[in-house]
Amino acid sequence: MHKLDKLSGIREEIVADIPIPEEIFYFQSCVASNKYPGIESCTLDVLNKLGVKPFVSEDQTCCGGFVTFANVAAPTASMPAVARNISLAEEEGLDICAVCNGCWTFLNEFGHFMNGNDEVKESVNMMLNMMGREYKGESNIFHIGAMLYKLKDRIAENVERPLEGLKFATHYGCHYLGGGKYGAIDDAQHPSFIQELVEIMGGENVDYTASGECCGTGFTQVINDKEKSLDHSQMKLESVRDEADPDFVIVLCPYCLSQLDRMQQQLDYRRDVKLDIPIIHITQLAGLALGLPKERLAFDAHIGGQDRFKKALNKIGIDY
Amino acid sequence: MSKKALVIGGGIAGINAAVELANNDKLVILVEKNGELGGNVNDMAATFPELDEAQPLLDEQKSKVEDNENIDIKFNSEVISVSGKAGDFKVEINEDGNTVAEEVGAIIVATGFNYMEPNDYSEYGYSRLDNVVTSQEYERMVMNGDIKKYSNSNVVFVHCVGSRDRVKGYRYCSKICCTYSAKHALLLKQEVPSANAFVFYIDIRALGKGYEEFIRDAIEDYGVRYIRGRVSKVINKEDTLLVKAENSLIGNPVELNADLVVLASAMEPQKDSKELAEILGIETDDYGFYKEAQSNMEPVKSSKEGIFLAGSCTAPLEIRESVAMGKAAASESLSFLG
Amino acid sequence: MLYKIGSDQKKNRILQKIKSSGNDNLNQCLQCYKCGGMCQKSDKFDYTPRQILEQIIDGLEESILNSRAIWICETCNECKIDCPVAINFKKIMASLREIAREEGIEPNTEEVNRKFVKKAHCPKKEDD
Amino acid sequence: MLEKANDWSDTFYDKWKPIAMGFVNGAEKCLQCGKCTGQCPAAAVNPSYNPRKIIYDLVNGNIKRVLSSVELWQCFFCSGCFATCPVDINFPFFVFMLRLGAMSQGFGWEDVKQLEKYAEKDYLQDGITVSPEERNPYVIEERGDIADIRQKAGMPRQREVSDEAIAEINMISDLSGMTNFMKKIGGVELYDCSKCTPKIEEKCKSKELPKKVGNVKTHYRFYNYGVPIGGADNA
Repeated sequence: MHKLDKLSGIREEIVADIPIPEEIFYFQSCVASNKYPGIESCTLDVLNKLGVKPFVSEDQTCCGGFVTFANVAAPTASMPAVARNISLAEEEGLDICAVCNGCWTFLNEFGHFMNGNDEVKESVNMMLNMMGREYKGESNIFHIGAMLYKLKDRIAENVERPLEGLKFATHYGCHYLGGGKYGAIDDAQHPSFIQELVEIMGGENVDYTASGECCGTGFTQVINDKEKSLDHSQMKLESVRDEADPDFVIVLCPYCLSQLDRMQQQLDYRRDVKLDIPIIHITQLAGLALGLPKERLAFDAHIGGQDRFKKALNKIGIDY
Repeated sequence: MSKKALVIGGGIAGINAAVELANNDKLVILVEKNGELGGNVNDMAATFPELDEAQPLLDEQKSKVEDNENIDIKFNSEVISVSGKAGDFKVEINEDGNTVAEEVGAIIVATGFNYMEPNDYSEYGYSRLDNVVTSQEYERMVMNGDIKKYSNSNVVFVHCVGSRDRVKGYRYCSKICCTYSAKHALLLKQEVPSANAFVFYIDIRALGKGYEEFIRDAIEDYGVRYIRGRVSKVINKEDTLLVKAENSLIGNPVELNADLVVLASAMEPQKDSKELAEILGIETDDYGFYKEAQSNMEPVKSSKEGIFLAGSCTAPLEIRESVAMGKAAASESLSFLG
Repeated sequence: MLYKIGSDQKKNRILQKIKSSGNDNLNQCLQCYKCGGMCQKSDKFDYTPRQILEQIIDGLEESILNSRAIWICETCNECKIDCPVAINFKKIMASLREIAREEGIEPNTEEVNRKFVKKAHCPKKEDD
Repeated sequence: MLEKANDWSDTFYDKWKPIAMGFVNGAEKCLQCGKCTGQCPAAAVNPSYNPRKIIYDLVNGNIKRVLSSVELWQCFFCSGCFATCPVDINFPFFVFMLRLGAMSQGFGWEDVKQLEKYAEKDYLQDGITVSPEERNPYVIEERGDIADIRQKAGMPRQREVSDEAIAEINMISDLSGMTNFMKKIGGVELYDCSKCTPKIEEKCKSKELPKKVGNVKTHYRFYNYGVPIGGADNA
């Protein structure tokens, strides 16, 4: 992989600041829970295996990012919702680990905004006090990708199912690297930390031209401007198919997963574009390497690339 | 008794200052941190707006210094400490590991500039992708004939890498990149006529005698394609590079397959310019360039009496202006040399 | 919309044709915007003269030949009089129209409806 | 299109900045270098979308053109422009706030209405924005029931959010005016694709946009930054 030989953009100082806690507040993602439950089960198992206890709260709701950026809610409505979710972790004295780029960037950015703006913080707390909560701004928010990178030594010790002979392509997703320009652990344009993790797990990396492109969801375009969203996904997926031909595409974000996965069926149906590309989340990648059973990996929920799934999983000895 | 003068930096400004002083029968100590005179001009293939070969011109300048008995050149040396006042400075110089003490009447600072290494510009892939080079490296490629292999290929020149950028670079304009990129494109067209040259610019700042005509000649006579828009991304695409930008004159994004991308990296102050400023006791601006006593009326005087500035240690400058400044600094310092 | 610049400028058909019809000073254009500012018709244009020129150089054939500007232009040639490098836009427009006619493109001078009407929202395949 | 001097109100941006609560800053720093548009995924697929031009119009005060444009609603929110901007303009936040501004002028409500059900039906009722039944990105056939897959993986059939939490976010919604807002645009269901038949489809395709969304009077939006290739058919 040419990228790894060259200058790496990983920001060591941010990685160094990530603690390795005994327990962490696992921030559940709506898409993961309701479309790809494998992400949820893998996150819990992987964190447990790596010695970090995930804390799950039923009081946690959606981060509110989708309705906010769909302009249904104004910042005045989403700020207290974010503060409420963060305050749940603060009550337990835990840091937050998000599995979704959207959750991460939304909690992070709005959290920072409130921390830097006392007036807003006060008015938000006035609202939260009415329901017996308080936002202090003490919990840090980490992305699961960053956590796994931090725990890479433990992953290396625990690999039970080396991913030998499998080719992996990556899609980092806009909202971790681009939106989180100052908080992400890697460079926005030439990221490499997933590649590093894949190498630790014994897999092979492949590259393609459109690796830095957006998945095509466009937050609301996928609902309001479907053709354009399809156009973009087609461009991206064709680049993956023609240039990389990977066994799996690793994504950081459940919504990117949903877009790239489900659009394959649409593209076949509407435009006769044949694609057979399994898309999996980074926690499922870790789950594969750490030897989770196939029920917990839950690839049944994935729609595109089923033939390839079968071939690839058989290669590493999973009867699928 | 007439005093010696100290010139720090043996680039094109320092050389001219030293020669000017020596011609006025003053003794000069020329401190050069490298083993060779010439500074950044050493890396240049040609000059603009007349495409003269740079090295013979430089050699001529160098020989003026080297053959001059009044000039004592100290290679591989640095100034460690300065005390005293104008007309009576006591200077300690580290020459090849030995400390030498000297008494001088005036000091001319001509430490020059440094080409920024655009490692932070990961979008351009510098030091990550092959065939992405800085302008400095490109000049060397011209000199040793490496560009000959780019026949029938597309070469892209990117303006403002590190300049006019608050986030990863500097806010100022590096002033000469517009013209030297045109020079690069012209050199390419002259050496390899079958190659296509594309220049991506924001606006063309050709502020010098003959510069505008020089750039227009590149466009009109040599067919260099100028596209208005800063390059957004350079991506690896199989064996070539894919350059993405906007053609803002039409308003559409544009893609271009390139075989070589040349980044016009910003001129930045020398890495140790602030340390030297502290040793000398002069002021710098926020970036690390030396501050003039008065930017319009006293362009060569530093904030401390008896210390003069020349060349692009004050701001990004072209050769012509560096030479002029070197001579001006020399003549201003004469009054302190008795 | 994204477009690509061809690697070989010589294959740029439209540029060759324009050049062969006696316009050899295209690349002298300074992109100074004077033509678009003074033209009495330019508020009706979809592309101002300088934009047409830029597109000719990049070979965006489809978009030029389908544009309305080439038909709306009154070929008064006032832009040539004011142009700092005397680009003969009358000639360029004439040859563009000729090329468009050869391609079978109908003159299109109607005001474009810029109103946004949302239609294709349906998830079903169009020809179902 | 020809612009007249009185289309421009130079002071708009200055007046608007404090209202925008610190979410938008620094547009006046824009160099018009075009780095944003060069990498923009939305500009690559939309003929006239151009973030650079939107910023230009905002700073120079041609706010009418920005707010009434379709292009404002074509942003993908990918933040690629923010990642690459040499002067650190967070353009997605501008779009977010500008869309709120456009809505206050009566533009774009149809789009928002389409998304409102995510807030009303999913977010406020279940506490989760994406429901298992959700078909967007639209899927022709699912493979297996999500609840079964969850059960096989040893998880509860459905992710539960406690009643207390749902009550709390409803309270936040009431207090912050979000509920009120949704009442305002409730009323007409614009496109119900689940009940679509060929006949309805035909009608739907030729149907113009409603004059009203809920209680809000709506206006047409326009292609203000260029004519779409192929005219309005390409809309």
